[in-house]
Amino acid sequence: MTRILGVLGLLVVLYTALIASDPNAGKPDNLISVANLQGRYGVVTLGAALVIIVGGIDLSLGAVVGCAAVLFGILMNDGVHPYAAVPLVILFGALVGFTNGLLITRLKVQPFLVTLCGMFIFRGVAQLLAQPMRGTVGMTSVIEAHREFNDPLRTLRYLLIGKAPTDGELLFPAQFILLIILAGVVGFFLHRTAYGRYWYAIGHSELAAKYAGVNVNRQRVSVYVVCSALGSLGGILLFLDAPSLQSNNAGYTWELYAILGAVLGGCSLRGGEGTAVGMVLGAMVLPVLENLVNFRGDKSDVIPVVIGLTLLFGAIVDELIRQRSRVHR
Amino acid sequence: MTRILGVLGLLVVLYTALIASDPNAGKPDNLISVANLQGRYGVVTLGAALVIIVGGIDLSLGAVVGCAAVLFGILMNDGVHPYAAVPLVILFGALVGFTNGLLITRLKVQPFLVTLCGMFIFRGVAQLLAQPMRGTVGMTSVIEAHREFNDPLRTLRYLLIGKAPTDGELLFPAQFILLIILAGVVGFFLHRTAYGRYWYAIGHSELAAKYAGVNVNRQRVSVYVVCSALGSLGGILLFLDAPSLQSNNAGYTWELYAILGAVLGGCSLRGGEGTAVGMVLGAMVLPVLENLVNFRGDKSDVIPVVIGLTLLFGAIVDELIRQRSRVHR
Amino acid sequence: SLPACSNKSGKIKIAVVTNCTAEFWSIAEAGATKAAKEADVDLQFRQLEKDFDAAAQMQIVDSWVKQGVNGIAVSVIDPKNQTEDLTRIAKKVPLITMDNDADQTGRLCYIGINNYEAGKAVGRLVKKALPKGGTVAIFIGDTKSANGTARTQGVLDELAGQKDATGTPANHPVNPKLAGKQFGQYFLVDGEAKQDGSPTNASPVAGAVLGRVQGLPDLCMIGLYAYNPPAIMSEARSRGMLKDIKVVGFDENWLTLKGIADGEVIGTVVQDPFMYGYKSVEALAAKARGDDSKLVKDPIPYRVVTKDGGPDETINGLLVKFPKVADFEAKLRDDLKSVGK
Amino acid sequence: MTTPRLQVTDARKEFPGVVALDGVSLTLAPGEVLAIVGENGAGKSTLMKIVAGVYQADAGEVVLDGQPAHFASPGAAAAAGVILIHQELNLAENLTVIDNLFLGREVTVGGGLRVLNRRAMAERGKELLTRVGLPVDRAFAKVESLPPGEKQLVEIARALGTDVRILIMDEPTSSLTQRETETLYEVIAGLKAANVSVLYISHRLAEVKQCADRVIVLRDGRNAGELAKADITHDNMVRLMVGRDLKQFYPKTHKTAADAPAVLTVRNLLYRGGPDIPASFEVRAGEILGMAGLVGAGRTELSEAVFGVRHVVEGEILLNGQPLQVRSPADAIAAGVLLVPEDRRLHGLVLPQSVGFNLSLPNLAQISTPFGVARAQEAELHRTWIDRLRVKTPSAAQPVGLLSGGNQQKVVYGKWLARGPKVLILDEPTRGVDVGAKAEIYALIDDLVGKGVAVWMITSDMEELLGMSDRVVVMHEGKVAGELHGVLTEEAVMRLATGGTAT
Ligand SMILES: Nc1ncnc2c1ncn2[C@@H]1O[C@H](COP(=O)(O)OP(=O)(O)OP(=O)(O)O)[C@@H](O)[C@H]1O
Ligand SMILES: Nc1ncnc2c1ncn2[C@@H]1O[C@H](COP(=O)(O)OP(=O)(O)OP(=O)(O)O)[C@@H](O)[C@H]1O
Ligand SMILES: [Mg+2]
Ligand SMILES: [Mg+2]
Repeated sequence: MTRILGVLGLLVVLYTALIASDPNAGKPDNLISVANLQGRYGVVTLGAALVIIVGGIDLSLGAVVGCAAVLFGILMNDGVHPYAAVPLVILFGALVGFTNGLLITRLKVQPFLVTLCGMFIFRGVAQLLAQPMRGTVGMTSVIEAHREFNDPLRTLRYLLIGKAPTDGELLFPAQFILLIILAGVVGFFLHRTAYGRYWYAIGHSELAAKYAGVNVNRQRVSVYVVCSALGSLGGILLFLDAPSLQSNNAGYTWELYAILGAVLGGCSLRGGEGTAVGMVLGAMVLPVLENLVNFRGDKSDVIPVVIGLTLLFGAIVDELIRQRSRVHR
Repeated sequence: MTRILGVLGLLVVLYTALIASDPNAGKPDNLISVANLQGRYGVVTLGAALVIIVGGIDLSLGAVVGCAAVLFGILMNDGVHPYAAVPLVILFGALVGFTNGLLITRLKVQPFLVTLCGMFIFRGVAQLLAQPMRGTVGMTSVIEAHREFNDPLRTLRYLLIGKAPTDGELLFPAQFILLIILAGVVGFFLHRTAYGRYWYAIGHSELAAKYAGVNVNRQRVSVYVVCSALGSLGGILLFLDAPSLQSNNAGYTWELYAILGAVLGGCSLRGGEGTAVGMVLGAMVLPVLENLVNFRGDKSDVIPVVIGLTLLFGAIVDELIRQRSRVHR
Repeated sequence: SLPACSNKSGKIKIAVVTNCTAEFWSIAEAGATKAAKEADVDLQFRQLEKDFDAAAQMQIVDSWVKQGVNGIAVSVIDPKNQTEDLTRIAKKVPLITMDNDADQTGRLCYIGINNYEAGKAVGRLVKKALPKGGTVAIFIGDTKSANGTARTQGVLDELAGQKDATGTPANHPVNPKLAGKQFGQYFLVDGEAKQDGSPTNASPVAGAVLGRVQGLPDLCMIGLYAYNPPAIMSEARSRGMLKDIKVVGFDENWLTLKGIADGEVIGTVVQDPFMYGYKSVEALAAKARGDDSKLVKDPIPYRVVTKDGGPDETINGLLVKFPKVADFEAKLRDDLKSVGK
Repeated sequence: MTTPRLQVTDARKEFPGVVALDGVSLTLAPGEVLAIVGENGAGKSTLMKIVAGVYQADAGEVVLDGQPAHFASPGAAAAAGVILIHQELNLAENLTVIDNLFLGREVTVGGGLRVLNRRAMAERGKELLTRVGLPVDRAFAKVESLPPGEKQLVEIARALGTDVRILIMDEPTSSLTQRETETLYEVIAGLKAANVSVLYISHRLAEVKQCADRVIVLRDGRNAGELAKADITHDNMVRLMVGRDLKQFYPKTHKTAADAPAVLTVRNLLYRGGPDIPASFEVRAGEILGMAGLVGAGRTELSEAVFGVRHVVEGEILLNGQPLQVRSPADAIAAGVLLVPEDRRLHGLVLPQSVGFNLSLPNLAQISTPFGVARAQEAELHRTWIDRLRVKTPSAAQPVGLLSGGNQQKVVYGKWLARGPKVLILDEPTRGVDVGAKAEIYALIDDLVGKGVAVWMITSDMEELLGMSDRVVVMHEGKVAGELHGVLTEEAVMRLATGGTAT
């Protein structure tokens, strides 16, 4: 419980500040737009958080998001139907995770190193993929090339993003709903099934888990697969929501945002800690903070400072709450 | 020993490939230029590696490099003599490290989180500082504003970068020499003094160090101070070497490169491992690799893939060597 | 004290968003600030910190629409794919595109140069520097951006002397190990513009190319992003090659201007960021008061800055100015001083 | 009477949910060896940690040589000559033995630069190693490459290198064999002679009898009595500790049929990183096979090979006559071959997690449904094993790392017993376990063996070996040196363990 008090408080403060900043900020359409962004961040954060729980880290996640988004666009551009492209892209993500997992568990290369290399590689792969499109993919250009994808793509966007098929107006926070559903699934596995126990055990002590008969390598690989698959789903969402994407910066630094969300939500980078609820809350922080600086009309130059200090403040308060609760429980 | 065999082999391969790629690549001119870049990377890598040895991480390092570079320029622009600005900027770095260290040791916030926030904050501070200069600082503009700094700045550049005071021709790899000196100092502390023993002990088991009477917090803070001070020195070097710098991206992703260098050089992110020689070798990889792809005339789009795969290959070979040596000793 | 509240106080509010953070945009911001003062409107000028991220840009524009600003100017990142969103926005708020256009959106007007034509101007400078042909390399931050593509193609078309030039793959006549493409009399190293991705990486990329062409005759290095020419000069200087090469630039970086004054750079083709900012705000402020007369009808002409300047010329229907570097720099400093930058 | 070296009055310490110490007092004279005994969780370690500045008491007085002494850190205590050898090893395993011996008090030159005087440390270090009976060539080995027993000796050597006035040893012998223990007695005698006071905690009561001048007994965080030298007997100590007599310490009610079939057969086994001589032996249904050897004889490694941790290169493992492929512990566990590891904190338990989590971990498949782990069943499992093993914990939700050592060990048993073993490998089965709990564990083992389980018990505790084993295999330098049955004697075991031959 106390693990999420801090982030909960931070969110309350941020939302209060947001609503106070401008009469329009608290209106449903703005809150929906924030929630939608939170949903997308959240989906990726879930993946990052699971990897962190088993004591790993995934720096390639942002690049995978970008690469998946580009791949999604390119596949459809090459005539693959949107409904077929979605599972293909997720399969791509799963394969990436599988490779990461194998390198980490079989060849025993440090996760930080494997995934840092992955970050370069998949950023590059995205660029290579997008070469025929001059580095830019977007829904409009896909539809221009394949008129017949107009309806399915708009339906997909309606379902996954919540934007009106007609003019792209945001109607409901579909991405946030998706996040809640996925967090439910992740939470079920994490908190209710044997797998979750194994992940926590591995994160805290790989040796103890191994001696207790847990197939550590297999579990680790699965978690990396899930992580990258969620990342590629994030890429699909990014493609559907963004007007267009540049292959050399799509998903840039998302790995850091995702890790940040996970850590704010109570995951420890030492592994073995974290809850599904915390992940969702942690992922909600950055989008509302960004929306807040947009609404306050902060100068571009102060924005990073505001974001950095707010997060630091949140982290400190969170830690203090945790320490108090440890003493007084 | 075996900890550096892998990276040594990688370097040999890369240099061989470089020299084979183009008759001009092996000429002293080019090798000096590469060495100079390695020197700068190396200075920052030393800092990152020390923090990693005590079991921490510093993601704010790249932002500190950038912020220090900007601060250096702004100070001189405001009339501070270059010879006074150098220690002031390093003091700034030390203060950053001190704050990082206090937040990590006293308030017990996770290093990853503290320094990730620092990354935002110092990137923003750099932008705020550079606002009067419209976000851009450079040696030429400083000299334009203060003619009297012409000589000291050119002398400083000669000493630290190795560029001729007259026309800016690169004469010798001063940055690499600086790296060797600093690595010597770091190596001395790490391998020859009690402090180094404490850092290794803390990195492996904070509790063991504490029970042995080591003042863990003080040692940790010192290491963060050294790390950020080295980062700010890196910023000074960057300023002196670059034609001009943009406050929003100076030093960008250097934290990752520094961590990469440290890890390639044999530091484990679990803490408690690493040698000064390894750090130098690790930091040498990326600049020569970049020079190689540039000399090969690789297409821009494949460069990240080539870099990623090479690093991954190096990491795998390194790990295999290490495992073999473990079995056969 | 929050700027947003001033809306309620009745003051007109204009917002401008760029495509990245750069000194170029700080100059534009100065122009915008000046116009805002003159027109007595509130200005929110946002340099996009997530460079070339169209989604982040739309997020910002979106929150402005929700705040009820009275006019928005956007440097469009991807015209085609941003059209749907911008069309929707243009229906709600007066919208101007600047720097990079999206013409199917119902925007009120476009403020900017024609990048392809500006690229051709760069090509002409190269031809003037190396009339008998030679070896060229092009450096750019991003080969894929809309303005980058147009600029590069302009240069190449001018060198090749034909439209949509693709060049013929070739090896360098002097150093056959060097692969590239031939555009007319000009050999382009590697056959493509060299992309560095960010200013930090510009020097190593330029340095390596200089290293490869060292010793070849008739060299011209072309820097198409503002930070490229200084990086080229710095690397050439450190390799002792500055005297052996010609440099042609783009945009008004101070170091590029200094290079022109010192005779190290042939010339640079400049846009007019100060005007972009100024005219965007002027037009939107007027529009908010029901006055359409300030909307800009024609593309803003690019200018070619050289050491000695030259008389105005009409090229492809555009009146192009050829200012002297000293005059140009003085004017720019005045502009910036007028808003305390 | 001289001033006592140390006087603790009414020390009190409370942890969340647990009162660890509830007004404990003790005095310690100069040059005295005072043993502290008590059941697991009685508060022995906590008391010692208070004396040594690791914890601060909530209430009570600590007086050192007549001066109030409340140390803020272990460093401060060490400076005053109070050294604690922790129950759980606390070494920087990435450093060499020498580095660890001098960690925190390096011999340096160069003032504030603190340049290491490596020659001086090597010389001093080798002396210290000799004193505790470690070969001097260990000086430059990394600690992580040493077996637990040697690590423990390093900890002791570490303490000897200081200007120690009070040496506190919290279960120093838990992974030592007879021979190293003898060396330790000599060390203690030497300290006594130098007027150093020693506080000695052990669950091996024979040791206490051997070396203590006086014994104080703790029970449930209070003083439960004190025994003068003359009164130190096994029974007296046990009575004070448990509050009743303990009969039948080694129950051994099971009867092993002479022709019982072999359950586990190890045939010509070679494993990666192990000795070149293949190992062969078998464990029969319903018997306890004891395995003896000196520190580092290779018993743990052999068990790890059978359990699937170490890669088997040659030879075979048979379970009930069928070849068994073990590529990982998961394979062994699935086949019913379970291991209670020597190092419970590293291999046995996920320390930050709860008692319940650890009890469940290997048993989740049995209590899982398509809707996840069945909570009621899980709670039942926790209750059963906490009760049956009398694990002293506030609840199943308590992090297992906060339990006392012995109770942690019981949790390790619990997780395996809940599974139902075919072959149970016990590596130092009662390391750090109190007498009462030991008796309970022996009873448990006996009960299992009675039901036909084959138990392979690796132990360095001679009493336990002789008291519980039906048959003994002795290892020496990595190979099986011989087998003993019938009447087992200490002499016979030691002869084989030191390289002699069975007669
Ligand atoms: N840090 C802690 N937090 C919470 N409870 C603790 C902590 N340390 C010890 N305890 C509890 O305090 C009690 C006394 O523990 P202590 O370790 O002193 O026992 P002990 O006598 O040394 O036992 P053993 O013989 O098993 O080592 C136990 O119930 C234990 O669970
Ligand atoms: N992790 C390790 N790395 C290297 N050598 C090891 C390691 N563990 C044990 N050894 C060596 O292997 C040999 C056998 O050790 P093992 O722990 O199996 O002996 P043991 O009979 O169980 O002794 P103990 O009584 O100490 O448990 C020893 O010489 C030891 O030094
Ligand atoms: Mg204890
Ligand atoms: Mg053993």
